[in-house]
Amino acid sequence: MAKTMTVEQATEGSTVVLTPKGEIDMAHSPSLQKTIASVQAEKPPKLVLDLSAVPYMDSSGIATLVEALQTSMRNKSKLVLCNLSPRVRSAFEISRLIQMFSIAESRDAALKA
Amino acid sequence: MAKTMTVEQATEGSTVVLTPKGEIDMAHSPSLQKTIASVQAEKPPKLVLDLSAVPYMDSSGIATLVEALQTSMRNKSKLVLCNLSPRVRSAFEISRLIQMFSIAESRDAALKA
Amino acid sequence: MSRDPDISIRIFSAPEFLRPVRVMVDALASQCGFDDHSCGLISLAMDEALANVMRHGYKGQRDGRIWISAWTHESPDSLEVVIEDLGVSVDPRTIRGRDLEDVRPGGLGVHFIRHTMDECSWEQRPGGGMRLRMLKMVPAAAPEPPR
Amino acid sequence: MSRDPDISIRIFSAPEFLRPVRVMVDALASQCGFDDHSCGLISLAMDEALANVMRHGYKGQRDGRIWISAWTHESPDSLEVVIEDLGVSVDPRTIRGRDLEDVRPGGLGVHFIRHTMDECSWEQRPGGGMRLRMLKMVPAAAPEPPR
Ligand SMILES: Nc1ncnc2c1ncn2[C@@H]1O[C@H](COP(=O)(O)OP(=O)(O)O)[C@@H](O)[C@H]1O
Ligand SMILES: Nc1ncnc2c1ncn2[C@@H]1O[C@H](COP(=O)(O)OP(=O)(O)O)[C@@H](O)[C@H]1O
Repeated sequence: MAKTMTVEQATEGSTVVLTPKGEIDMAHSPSLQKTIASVQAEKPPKLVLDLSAVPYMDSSGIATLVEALQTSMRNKSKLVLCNLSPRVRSAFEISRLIQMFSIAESRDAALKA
Repeated sequence: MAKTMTVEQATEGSTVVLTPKGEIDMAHSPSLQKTIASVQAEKPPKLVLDLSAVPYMDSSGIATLVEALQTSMRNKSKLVLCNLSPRVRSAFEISRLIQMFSIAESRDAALKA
Repeated sequence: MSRDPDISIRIFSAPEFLRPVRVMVDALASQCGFDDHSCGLISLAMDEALANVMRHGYKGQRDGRIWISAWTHESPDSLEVVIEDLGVSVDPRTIRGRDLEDVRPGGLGVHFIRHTMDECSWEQRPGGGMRLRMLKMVPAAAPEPPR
Repeated sequence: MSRDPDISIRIFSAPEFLRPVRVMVDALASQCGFDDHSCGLISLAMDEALANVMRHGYKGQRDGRIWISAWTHESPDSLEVVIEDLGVSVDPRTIRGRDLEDVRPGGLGVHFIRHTMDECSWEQRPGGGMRLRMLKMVPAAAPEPPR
Protein backbone atom coordinates (compact mmCIF):
# COMPACT_ATOMS: atom_id res chain seq x y z
CA MET A 1 0.00 0.00 0.00
CA ALA A 2 1.17 3.47 -0.83
CA LYS A 3 1.57 6.32 1.57
CA THR A 4 -0.97 8.74 0.20
CA MET A 5 -0.28 11.30 2.95
CA THR A 6 3.18 12.42 4.01
CA VAL A 7 4.37 15.24 6.28
CA GLU A 8 7.34 17.44 5.50
CA GLN A 9 9.16 19.07 8.40
CA ALA A 10 11.28 22.25 8.33
CA THR A 11 12.78 24.57 10.94
CA GLU A 12 12.86 28.37 10.65
CA GLY A 13 14.77 29.76 13.63
CA SER A 14 12.96 28.35 16.64
CA THR A 15 9.77 27.73 14.69
CA VAL A 16 8.86 24.30 13.34
CA VAL A 17 6.88 24.19 10.08
CA LEU A 18 4.97 21.04 9.22
CA THR A 19 3.60 20.61 5.68
CA PRO A 20 1.24 17.64 5.35
CA LYS A 21 0.71 16.51 1.76
CA GLY A 22 -2.43 14.66 0.82
CA GLU A 23 -6.04 14.32 1.86
CA ILE A 24 -6.53 14.01 5.61
CA ASP A 25 -9.32 11.62 6.49
CA MET A 26 -9.70 8.85 9.07
CA ALA A 27 -7.10 6.79 7.17
CA HIS A 28 -4.44 9.47 7.57
CA SER A 29 -5.20 11.62 10.60
CA PRO A 30 -3.55 9.13 13.03
CA SER A 31 -0.21 9.54 11.26
CA LEU A 32 -0.57 13.34 11.21
CA GLN A 33 -1.47 13.26 14.88
CA LYS A 34 1.63 11.22 15.71
CA THR A 35 3.92 13.59 13.80
CA ILE A 36 2.45 16.68 15.46
CA ALA A 37 2.66 15.09 18.91
CA SER A 38 6.32 14.18 18.46
CA VAL A 39 7.12 17.75 17.38
CA GLN A 40 5.13 19.22 20.28
CA ALA A 41 6.96 16.94 22.73
CA GLU A 42 10.05 19.06 22.02
CA LYS A 43 8.07 22.18 23.04
CA PRO A 44 9.08 24.55 20.26
CA PRO A 45 7.83 28.10 21.00
CA LYS A 46 5.92 28.06 17.71
CA LEU A 47 4.49 25.47 15.35
CA VAL A 48 3.21 26.38 11.89
CA LEU A 49 0.99 23.97 9.95
CA ASP A 50 1.16 24.79 6.27
CA LEU A 51 -1.99 23.25 4.73
CA SER A 52 -1.28 24.31 1.13
CA ALA A 53 -0.99 20.67 0.00
CA VAL A 54 -4.09 19.46 1.84
CA PRO A 55 -7.03 19.60 -0.60
CA TYR A 56 -9.40 17.84 1.81
CA MET A 57 -9.83 17.38 5.55
CA ASP A 58 -12.62 15.64 7.44
CA SER A 59 -13.64 15.83 11.10
CA SER A 60 -10.87 13.44 12.14
CA GLY A 61 -8.33 15.89 10.69
CA ILE A 62 -9.99 18.81 12.44
CA ALA A 63 -10.03 16.81 15.68
CA THR A 64 -6.29 16.29 15.29
CA LEU A 65 -5.77 20.04 14.95
CA VAL A 66 -8.00 20.77 17.94
CA GLU A 67 -5.91 18.39 20.00
CA ALA A 68 -2.72 20.09 18.80
CA LEU A 69 -4.21 23.45 19.78
CA GLN A 70 -5.04 22.19 23.26
CA THR A 71 -1.48 20.91 23.69
CA SER A 72 -0.02 24.21 22.51
CA MET A 73 -2.24 26.12 24.95
CA ARG A 74 -1.04 23.87 27.78
CA ASN A 75 2.58 24.41 26.67
CA LYS A 76 2.02 28.17 26.31
CA SER A 77 3.39 27.92 22.77
CA LYS A 78 1.94 29.21 19.50
CA LEU A 79 0.12 27.21 16.83
CA VAL A 80 -0.58 28.90 13.47
CA LEU A 81 -2.32 27.41 10.44
CA CYS A 82 -1.80 28.78 6.95
CA ASN A 83 -2.78 28.29 3.30
CA LEU A 84 -6.16 26.66 3.86
CA SER A 85 -7.67 25.43 0.59
CA PRO A 86 -11.32 26.40 -0.04
CA ARG A 87 -12.67 22.98 0.95
CA VAL A 88 -10.61 22.79 4.13
CA ARG A 89 -11.64 26.31 5.05
CA SER A 90 -15.31 25.50 4.59
CA ALA A 91 -15.06 22.40 6.81
CA PHE A 92 -13.46 24.61 9.48
CA GLU A 93 -16.14 27.21 9.11
CA ILE A 94 -18.98 24.74 9.49
CA SER A 95 -17.30 23.32 12.58
CA ARG A 96 -17.33 26.89 13.98
CA LEU A 97 -13.88 26.10 15.36
CA ILE A 98 -12.26 28.52 12.96
CA GLN A 99 -12.30 31.33 15.57
CA MET A 100 -10.32 29.16 17.96
CA PHE A 101 -7.33 29.00 15.64
CA SER A 102 -4.82 31.55 14.57
CA ILE A 103 -4.94 31.41 10.76
CA ALA A 104 -2.58 33.17 8.37
CA GLU A 105 -2.96 33.66 4.62
CA SER A 106 0.57 32.65 3.73
CA ARG A 107 3.53 30.83 5.21
CA ASP A 108 5.43 34.11 5.54
CA ALA A 109 2.55 35.70 7.42
CA ALA A 110 2.37 32.60 9.63
CA LEU A 111 6.06 32.85 10.45
CA LYS A 112 5.63 36.51 11.43
CA ALA A 113 2.39 35.94 13.34
CA MET B 1 -28.76 17.24 -15.13
CA ALA B 2 -25.89 19.66 -15.30
CA LYS B 3 -23.78 20.42 -18.33
CA THR B 4 -20.41 19.23 -17.14
CA MET B 5 -18.74 20.14 -20.46
CA THR B 6 -19.14 23.45 -22.23
CA VAL B 7 -17.34 24.98 -25.21
CA GLU B 8 -16.31 28.64 -25.40
CA GLN B 9 -15.91 30.21 -28.80
CA ALA B 10 -13.77 33.22 -29.75
CA THR B 11 -12.58 34.78 -32.99
CA GLU B 12 -9.09 36.21 -33.54
CA GLY B 13 -8.95 37.77 -37.00
CA SER B 14 -10.03 34.99 -39.34
CA THR B 15 -9.13 32.26 -36.83
CA VAL B 16 -11.75 30.60 -34.65
CA VAL B 17 -10.62 29.45 -31.19
CA LEU B 18 -12.69 26.83 -29.38
CA THR B 19 -12.04 26.21 -25.67
CA PRO B 20 -13.85 23.13 -24.36
CA LYS B 21 -14.16 23.08 -20.58
CA GLY B 22 -14.54 19.77 -18.80
CA GLU B 23 -13.66 16.11 -19.18
CA ILE B 24 -14.32 14.74 -22.66
CA ASP B 25 -15.60 11.19 -22.57
CA MET B 26 -18.38 9.35 -24.40
CA ALA B 27 -20.96 11.46 -22.50
CA HIS B 28 -19.54 14.71 -23.86
CA SER B 29 -17.76 14.06 -27.16
CA PRO B 30 -21.00 14.22 -29.22
CA SER B 31 -21.60 17.79 -28.09
CA LEU B 32 -17.98 18.76 -28.81
CA GLN B 33 -18.26 17.10 -32.21
CA LYS B 34 -21.40 19.07 -33.03
CA THR B 35 -19.79 22.38 -32.04
CA ILE B 36 -16.67 21.72 -34.08
CA ALA B 37 -18.72 20.61 -37.11
CA SER B 38 -20.84 23.76 -37.02
CA VAL B 39 -17.71 25.93 -36.88
CA GLN B 40 -16.05 23.96 -39.70
CA ALA B 41 -19.17 24.33 -41.84
CA GLU B 42 -18.27 28.03 -42.07
CA LYS B 43 -14.84 27.03 -43.43
CA PRO B 44 -12.61 29.37 -41.41
CA PRO B 45 -9.02 29.24 -42.72
CA LYS B 46 -7.84 28.20 -39.24
CA LEU B 47 -9.35 26.53 -36.19
CA VAL B 48 -7.51 26.44 -32.85
CA LEU B 49 -8.62 24.02 -30.14
CA ASP B 50 -7.38 25.26 -26.79
CA LEU B 51 -7.40 22.19 -24.50
CA SER B 52 -6.17 23.98 -21.36
CA ALA B 53 -9.44 23.29 -19.53
CA VAL B 54 -9.67 19.63 -20.55
CA PRO B 55 -8.08 17.53 -17.81
CA TYR B 56 -9.17 14.24 -19.39
CA MET B 57 -10.00 12.85 -22.83
CA ASP B 58 -10.82 9.31 -23.86
CA SER B 59 -10.83 7.63 -27.27
CA SER B 60 -14.20 9.14 -28.17
CA GLY B 61 -12.67 12.60 -27.67
CA ILE B 62 -9.65 11.68 -29.76
CA ALA B 63 -11.94 10.27 -32.45
CA THR B 64 -13.75 13.61 -32.51
CA LEU B 65 -10.46 15.42 -33.09
CA VAL B 66 -9.40 12.96 -35.79
CA GLU B 67 -12.67 13.64 -37.58
CA ALA B 68 -12.12 17.39 -37.26
CA LEU B 69 -8.62 16.93 -38.71
CA GLN B 70 -10.00 14.99 -41.67
CA THR B 71 -12.55 17.74 -42.34
CA SER B 72 -9.88 20.45 -42.14
CA MET B 73 -7.68 18.50 -44.59
CA ARG B 74 -10.61 18.24 -46.99
CA ASN B 75 -11.30 21.97 -46.58
CA LYS B 76 -7.59 22.79 -46.97
CA SER B 77 -7.80 24.71 -43.70
CA LYS B 78 -5.60 24.55 -40.61
CA LEU B 79 -6.35 22.80 -37.33
CA VAL B 80 -4.05 23.45 -34.36
CA LEU B 81 -4.32 22.02 -30.84
CA CYS B 82 -2.73 23.73 -27.87
CA ASN B 83 -2.28 23.46 -24.10
CA LEU B 84 -2.59 19.70 -23.77
CA SER B 85 -2.68 18.62 -20.11
CA PRO B 86 -0.34 15.74 -19.18
CA ARG B 87 -3.13 13.14 -19.17
CA VAL B 88 -4.54 14.27 -22.51
CA ARG B 89 -1.06 14.31 -24.02
CA SER B 90 -0.37 10.78 -22.85
CA ALA B 91 -3.63 9.48 -24.35
CA PHE B 92 -2.61 11.10 -27.65
CA GLU B 93 0.84 9.61 -27.43
CA ILE B 94 -0.44 6.09 -26.84
CA SER B 95 -2.80 6.47 -29.77
CA ARG B 96 0.27 7.34 -31.89
CA LEU B 97 -1.94 9.92 -33.56
CA ILE B 98 0.03 12.75 -32.01
CA GLN B 99 2.22 13.07 -35.14
CA MET B 100 -0.87 13.63 -37.26
CA PHE B 101 -1.76 16.82 -35.43
CA SER B 102 -0.21 20.22 -35.34
CA ILE B 103 0.28 20.88 -31.62
CA ALA B 104 1.36 24.17 -30.05
CA GLU B 105 2.51 24.79 -26.49
CA SER B 106 0.41 27.90 -25.94
CA ARG B 107 -2.55 29.67 -27.42
CA ASP B 108 -0.27 32.43 -28.73
CA ALA B 109 1.93 29.90 -30.46
CA ALA B 110 -1.17 28.21 -31.88
CA LEU B 111 -2.43 31.52 -33.29
CA LYS B 112 0.95 32.09 -34.95
CA ALA B 113 1.35 28.50 -36.20
CA MET C 1 -36.94 5.47 -4.17
CA SER C 2 -38.57 2.32 -5.43
CA ARG C 3 -36.51 2.31 -8.62
CA ASP C 4 -33.11 0.65 -8.54
CA PRO C 5 -30.24 2.90 -7.48
CA ASP C 6 -28.23 4.48 -10.30
CA ILE C 7 -25.08 3.33 -8.54
CA SER C 8 -24.70 0.66 -5.85
CA ILE C 9 -21.39 0.13 -4.11
CA ARG C 10 -20.21 -2.40 -1.57
CA ILE C 11 -17.03 -1.75 0.39
CA PHE C 12 -15.36 -3.11 3.50
CA SER C 13 -15.21 -1.09 6.71
CA ALA C 14 -11.59 -0.04 6.16
CA PRO C 15 -10.64 3.65 6.08
CA GLU C 16 -8.65 3.34 2.84
CA PHE C 17 -11.95 3.04 0.95
CA LEU C 18 -13.22 6.42 2.18
CA ARG C 19 -11.44 8.35 -0.54
CA PRO C 20 -12.51 6.19 -3.52
CA VAL C 21 -16.13 6.45 -2.41
CA ARG C 22 -16.11 10.17 -1.70
CA VAL C 23 -14.51 11.08 -5.05
CA MET C 24 -17.19 9.01 -6.77
CA VAL C 25 -19.94 10.79 -4.84
CA ASP C 26 -18.27 14.11 -5.63
CA ALA C 27 -18.42 13.29 -9.37
CA LEU C 28 -22.01 12.14 -9.10
CA ALA C 29 -23.01 15.32 -7.28
CA SER C 30 -21.36 17.41 -9.96
CA GLN C 31 -23.32 15.42 -12.58
CA CYS C 32 -26.49 16.26 -10.65
CA GLY C 33 -25.82 19.95 -11.02
CA PHE C 34 -24.31 20.89 -7.65
CA ASP C 35 -21.59 23.54 -7.73
CA ASP C 36 -18.07 22.76 -6.58
CA HIS C 37 -18.64 24.07 -3.05
CA SER C 38 -21.70 21.84 -2.57
CA CYS C 39 -19.91 18.85 -4.09
CA GLY C 40 -17.22 19.34 -1.46
CA LEU C 41 -19.77 19.43 1.35
CA ILE C 42 -21.64 16.40 0.02
CA SER C 43 -18.49 14.31 -0.21
CA LEU C 44 -17.55 15.45 3.30
CA ALA C 45 -20.96 14.35 4.62
CA MET C 46 -20.53 11.03 2.83
CA ASP C 47 -17.08 10.52 4.33
CA GLU C 48 -18.32 11.32 7.85
CA ALA C 49 -21.26 8.95 7.53
CA LEU C 50 -19.01 6.11 6.37
CA ALA C 51 -16.37 6.88 9.01
CA ASN C 52 -19.09 6.66 11.68
CA VAL C 53 -20.17 3.25 10.44
CA MET C 54 -16.53 2.08 10.55
CA ARG C 55 -15.88 3.56 14.00
CA HIS C 56 -19.16 3.10 15.84
CA GLY C 57 -20.99 0.43 13.84
CA TYR C 58 -18.02 -1.88 13.27
CA LYS C 59 -15.82 -0.71 16.19
CA GLY C 60 -12.80 -0.39 13.91
CA GLN C 61 -13.07 -3.92 12.51
CA ARG C 62 -11.87 -3.85 8.90
CA ASP C 63 -13.97 -6.69 7.49
CA GLY C 64 -17.50 -5.37 7.99
CA ARG C 65 -19.58 -4.71 4.91
CA ILE C 66 -21.04 -1.34 3.96
CA TRP C 67 -23.55 -0.86 1.15
CA ILE C 68 -24.02 2.50 -0.53
CA SER C 69 -26.85 3.24 -2.96
CA ALA C 70 -27.17 6.51 -4.85
CA TRP C 71 -29.96 7.95 -6.94
CA THR C 72 -29.85 11.11 -9.04
CA HIS C 73 -33.36 12.48 -9.31
CA GLU C 74 -34.62 14.96 -11.86
CA SER C 75 -37.19 17.77 -11.60
CA PRO C 76 -36.64 18.67 -8.92
CA ASP C 77 -32.96 17.72 -9.22
CA SER C 78 -31.55 16.06 -6.13
CA LEU C 79 -29.10 13.45 -4.94
CA GLU C 80 -30.22 10.70 -2.60
CA VAL C 81 -27.81 8.37 -0.83
CA VAL C 82 -28.54 5.41 1.44
CA ILE C 83 -25.84 3.77 3.57
CA GLU C 84 -26.47 0.39 5.18
CA ASP C 85 -24.38 -1.79 7.46
CA LEU C 86 -24.58 -4.91 9.61
CA GLY C 87 -22.71 -3.39 12.55
CA VAL C 88 -23.86 -2.49 16.03
CA SER C 89 -27.34 -1.06 15.85
CA VAL C 90 -28.14 1.92 18.11
CA ASP C 91 -31.20 3.96 18.94
CA PRO C 92 -31.24 6.68 16.26
CA ARG C 93 -32.03 9.27 18.97
CA THR C 94 -28.53 8.76 20.40
CA ILE C 95 -26.99 9.85 17.10
CA ARG C 96 -26.58 13.58 17.38
CA GLY C 97 -23.90 16.16 16.79
CA ARG C 98 -22.16 17.45 19.88
CA ASP C 99 -22.71 20.89 21.32
CA LEU C 100 -20.41 23.13 19.29
CA GLU C 101 -19.58 25.17 22.40
CA ASP C 102 -17.89 22.08 23.77
CA VAL C 103 -14.45 22.35 22.17
CA ARG C 104 -12.93 18.91 22.09
CA PRO C 105 -11.77 16.62 19.35
CA GLY C 106 -14.60 14.48 17.93
CA GLY C 107 -18.33 14.78 17.66
CA LEU C 108 -18.27 16.83 14.47
CA GLY C 109 -19.31 14.21 11.94
CA VAL C 110 -23.04 14.23 12.59
CA HIS C 111 -22.98 18.04 12.69
CA PHE C 112 -21.38 18.12 9.20
CA ILE C 113 -23.98 15.67 7.85
CA ARG C 114 -26.96 17.60 9.27
CA HIS C 115 -25.52 20.94 8.16
CA THR C 116 -25.01 19.77 4.57
CA MET C 117 -27.95 17.56 3.71
CA ASP C 118 -31.57 18.70 3.39
CA GLU C 119 -32.81 15.43 4.86
CA CYS C 120 -30.98 12.83 6.90
CA SER C 121 -32.40 10.07 9.01
CA TRP C 122 -31.00 7.01 10.71
CA GLU C 123 -32.96 3.88 11.42
CA GLN C 124 -32.26 0.41 12.71
CA ARG C 125 -32.38 -2.15 9.89
CA PRO C 126 -34.86 -4.97 10.46
CA GLY C 127 -32.05 -7.45 9.71
CA GLY C 128 -29.56 -5.75 12.05
CA GLY C 129 -27.22 -2.80 11.59
CA MET C 130 -28.13 0.76 10.66
CA ARG C 131 -29.56 2.53 7.64
CA LEU C 132 -28.89 6.19 6.94
CA ARG C 133 -30.78 8.03 4.23
CA MET C 134 -29.58 11.43 3.05
CA LEU C 135 -31.05 13.75 0.45
CA LYS C 136 -29.87 17.05 -0.95
CA MET C 137 -31.73 19.21 -3.46
CA VAL C 138 -29.93 21.13 -6.17
CA PRO C 139 -30.68 24.82 -5.52
CA ALA C 140 -33.01 26.11 -8.24
CA ALA C 141 -31.02 28.12 -10.78
CA ALA C 142 -31.80 31.79 -11.05
CA PRO C 143 -34.51 32.09 -13.72
CA GLU C 144 -33.13 33.05 -17.12
CA PRO C 145 -33.97 36.64 -18.02
CA PRO C 146 -36.19 36.95 -21.10
CA ARG C 147 -34.25 37.96 -24.22
CA MET D 1 -9.39 -13.82 -6.76
CA SER D 2 -11.48 -16.13 -4.66
CA ARG D 3 -11.81 -13.55 -1.89
CA ASP D 4 -14.60 -11.01 -2.12
CA PRO D 5 -13.77 -7.85 -4.05
CA ASP D 6 -12.64 -4.86 -1.99
CA ILE D 7 -15.12 -2.76 -3.90
CA SER D 8 -18.12 -3.88 -5.96
CA ILE D 9 -20.10 -1.41 -8.02
CA ARG D 10 -23.22 -1.73 -10.11
CA ILE D 11 -24.10 0.97 -12.61
CA PHE D 12 -26.42 1.36 -15.56
CA SER D 13 -25.11 1.49 -19.12
CA ALA D 14 -25.41 5.29 -19.35
CA PRO D 15 -22.35 7.41 -20.23
CA GLU D 16 -22.89 9.83 -17.33
CA PHE D 17 -21.66 7.11 -14.95
CA LEU D 18 -18.29 6.82 -16.68
CA ARG D 19 -16.77 9.70 -14.75
CA PRO D 20 -17.93 8.65 -11.24
CA VAL D 21 -16.49 5.17 -11.83
CA ARG D 22 -13.21 6.29 -13.31
CA VAL D 23 -12.46 8.79 -10.53
CA MET D 24 -13.10 6.01 -8.02
CA VAL D 25 -10.73 3.66 -9.85
CA ASP D 26 -8.20 6.48 -10.06
CA ALA D 27 -8.33 6.89 -6.25
CA LEU D 28 -8.10 3.14 -5.72
CA ALA D 29 -5.08 2.89 -8.03
CA SER D 30 -3.37 5.70 -6.14
CA GLN D 31 -4.07 3.81 -2.89
CA CYS D 32 -2.43 0.75 -4.44
CA GLY D 33 0.78 2.69 -5.01
CA PHE D 34 0.56 3.67 -8.69
CA ASP D 35 2.01 7.06 -9.61
CA ASP D 36 -0.19 9.78 -11.07
CA HIS D 37 0.70 8.91 -14.66
CA SER D 38 -0.28 5.26 -14.18
CA CYS D 39 -3.47 6.22 -12.33
CA GLY D 40 -4.41 8.29 -15.38
CA LEU D 41 -3.80 5.35 -17.73
CA ILE D 42 -5.69 2.92 -15.50
CA SER D 43 -8.74 5.16 -15.31
CA LEU D 44 -8.57 5.64 -19.08
CA ALA D 45 -8.50 1.85 -19.60
CA MET D 46 -11.45 1.53 -17.22
CA ASP D 47 -13.41 4.20 -19.07
CA GLU D 48 -12.73 2.55 -22.45
CA ALA D 49 -13.78 -0.87 -21.19
CA LEU D 50 -17.05 0.49 -19.79
CA ALA D 51 -17.70 2.60 -22.89
CA ASN D 52 -17.30 -0.56 -25.02
CA VAL D 53 -19.84 -2.41 -22.92
CA MET D 54 -22.27 0.51 -23.32
CA ARG D 55 -21.67 0.84 -27.06
CA HIS D 56 -21.16 -2.72 -28.25
CA GLY D 57 -22.64 -4.86 -25.46
CA TYR D 58 -25.76 -2.78 -24.85
CA LYS D 59 -25.92 -0.99 -28.26
CA GLY D 60 -26.41 2.36 -26.59
CA GLN D 61 -29.35 1.23 -24.43
CA ARG D 62 -29.19 3.14 -21.14
CA ASP D 63 -30.80 0.59 -18.85
CA GLY D 64 -28.37 -2.31 -19.09
CA ARG D 65 -26.53 -3.33 -15.94
CA ILE D 66 -22.77 -3.33 -15.55
CA TRP D 67 -20.97 -4.86 -12.56
CA ILE D 68 -17.47 -3.80 -11.60
CA SER D 69 -15.38 -5.61 -9.00
CA ALA D 70 -11.99 -4.39 -7.83
CA TRP D 71 -9.30 -6.01 -5.71
CA THR D 72 -6.15 -4.38 -4.40
CA HIS D 73 -3.54 -7.08 -3.91
CA GLU D 74 -0.42 -6.85 -1.80
CA SER D 75 3.08 -8.34 -2.27
CA PRO D 76 3.29 -8.08 -5.12
CA ASP D 77 1.09 -4.97 -5.19
CA SER D 78 -1.41 -4.93 -8.01
CA LEU D 79 -4.89 -3.81 -8.96
CA GLU D 80 -7.34 -6.27 -10.46
CA VAL D 81 -10.64 -5.24 -12.02
CA VAL D 82 -13.41 -7.39 -13.45
CA ILE D 83 -16.24 -5.93 -15.54
CA GLU D 84 -19.34 -7.99 -16.27
CA ASP D 85 -22.46 -7.31 -18.30
CA LEU D 86 -25.55 -9.01 -19.68
CA GLY D 87 -25.30 -7.43 -23.13
CA VAL D 88 -24.56 -8.95 -26.50
CA SER D 89 -21.93 -11.60 -26.13
CA VAL D 90 -19.25 -11.83 -28.83
CA ASP D 91 -16.35 -14.13 -29.62
CA PRO D 92 -13.45 -12.67 -27.61
CA ARG D 93 -11.18 -13.13 -30.66
CA THR D 94 -13.16 -10.41 -32.45
CA ILE D 95 -12.26 -7.89 -29.76
CA ARG D 96 -9.03 -6.34 -30.90
CA GLY D 97 -7.56 -2.89 -31.29
CA ARG D 98 -7.47 -1.56 -34.82
CA ASP D 99 -4.33 -1.22 -36.87
CA LEU D 100 -2.83 2.09 -35.73
CA GLU D 101 -1.75 2.87 -39.31
CA ASP D 102 -5.43 3.05 -40.22
CA VAL D 103 -6.23 6.64 -39.24
CA ARG D 104 -9.93 6.89 -38.65
CA PRO D 105 -12.06 7.78 -35.67
CA GLY D 106 -12.75 4.78 -33.42
CA GLY D 107 -11.02 1.55 -32.66
CA LEU D 108 -8.66 2.99 -30.06
CA GLY D 109 -10.33 1.71 -26.88
CA VAL D 110 -9.03 -1.84 -26.94
CA HIS D 111 -5.58 -0.54 -27.87
CA PHE D 112 -5.57 1.72 -24.78
CA ILE D 113 -6.65 -1.17 -22.55
CA ARG D 114 -3.99 -3.57 -23.88
CA HIS D 115 -1.31 -0.89 -23.77
CA THR D 116 -2.04 -0.03 -20.14
CA MET D 117 -2.83 -3.28 -18.37
CA ASP D 118 -0.40 -6.14 -17.76
CA GLU D 119 -3.15 -8.68 -18.27
CA CYS D 120 -6.52 -8.33 -19.95
CA SER D 121 -8.83 -11.02 -21.19
CA TRP D 122 -12.41 -11.11 -22.36
CA GLU D 123 -14.66 -14.12 -22.08
CA GLN D 124 -18.30 -14.93 -22.67
CA ARG D 125 -20.18 -15.29 -19.39
CA PRO D 126 -21.95 -18.61 -18.93
CA GLY D 127 -25.13 -16.70 -18.10
CA GLY D 128 -24.84 -14.39 -21.12
CA GLY D 129 -22.95 -11.15 -21.67
CA MET D 130 -19.20 -10.58 -21.41
CA ARG D 131 -16.60 -10.63 -18.66
CA LEU D 132 -13.40 -8.64 -18.88
CA ARG D 133 -10.59 -9.18 -16.37
CA MET D 134 -7.76 -6.66 -16.16
CA LEU D 135 -4.69 -6.67 -13.94
CA LYS D 136 -1.90 -4.18 -13.48
CA MET D 137 1.16 -4.61 -11.26
CA VAL D 138 2.66 -1.72 -9.31
CA PRO D 139 6.22 -1.31 -10.62
CA ALA D 140 8.70 -2.37 -7.93
CA ALA D 141 10.18 0.70 -6.24
CA ALA D 142 13.88 1.31 -6.72
CA PRO D 143 15.63 -0.36 -3.75
CA GLU D 144 16.51 2.11 -1.00
CA PRO D 145 20.24 2.83 -0.89
CA PRO D 146 21.93 1.70 2.35
CA ARG D 147 22.59 4.60 4.71
N1 LIG E 1 -23.27 4.56 12.25
C1 LIG E 1 -23.36 4.74 13.60
N2 LIG E 1 -23.58 3.68 14.41
C2 LIG E 1 -23.65 3.87 15.74
N3 LIG E 1 -23.54 5.06 16.37
C3 LIG E 1 -23.30 6.15 15.62
C4 LIG E 1 -23.21 6.05 14.20
N4 LIG E 1 -22.99 7.28 13.72
C5 LIG E 1 -22.93 8.11 14.79
N5 LIG E 1 -23.12 7.45 15.95
C6 LIG E 1 -23.16 8.05 17.31
O1 LIG E 1 -23.28 9.47 17.18
C7 LIG E 1 -22.23 10.15 17.86
C8 LIG E 1 -21.81 11.39 17.13
O2 LIG E 1 -21.09 11.07 15.94
P1 LIG E 1 -20.06 12.10 15.32
O3 LIG E 1 -20.70 13.45 15.31
O4 LIG E 1 -19.60 11.61 14.00
O5 LIG E 1 -18.85 12.16 16.34
P2 LIG E 1 -17.68 11.14 16.74
O6 LIG E 1 -17.77 9.98 15.82
O7 LIG E 1 -16.44 11.94 16.55
O8 LIG E 1 -17.98 10.82 18.16
C9 LIG E 1 -21.12 9.12 17.98
O9 LIG E 1 -20.28 9.37 19.07
C10 LIG E 1 -21.91 7.81 18.11
O10 LIG E 1 -22.29 7.61 19.45
N1 LIG F 1 -17.75 -5.22 -24.53
C1 LIG F 1 -17.76 -5.53 -25.83
N2 LIG F 1 -18.75 -6.25 -26.35
C2 LIG F 1 -18.77 -6.56 -27.67
N3 LIG F 1 -17.80 -6.17 -28.53
C3 LIG F 1 -16.79 -5.45 -28.09
C4 LIG F 1 -16.71 -5.08 -26.71
N4 LIG F 1 -15.59 -4.36 -26.55
C5 LIG F 1 -15.00 -4.26 -27.76
N5 LIG F 1 -15.72 -4.91 -28.69
C6 LIG F 1 -15.36 -5.05 -30.14
O1 LIG F 1 -13.99 -4.66 -30.31
C7 LIG F 1 -13.87 -3.60 -31.29
C8 LIG F 1 -12.75 -2.65 -30.90
O2 LIG F 1 -13.14 -1.83 -29.80
P1 LIG F 1 -12.48 -0.40 -29.57
O3 LIG F 1 -11.02 -0.55 -29.76
O4 LIG F 1 -12.92 0.12 -28.27
O5 LIG F 1 -13.03 0.49 -30.77
P2 LIG F 1 -14.47 1.12 -31.11
O6 LIG F 1 -15.35 0.84 -29.93
O7 LIG F 1 -14.15 2.57 -31.30
O8 LIG F 1 -14.87 0.42 -32.34
C9 LIG F 1 -15.23 -2.97 -31.34
O9 LIG F 1 -15.48 -2.35 -32.57
C10 LIG F 1 -16.16 -4.15 -31.06
O10 LIG F 1 -16.41 -4.85 -32.24
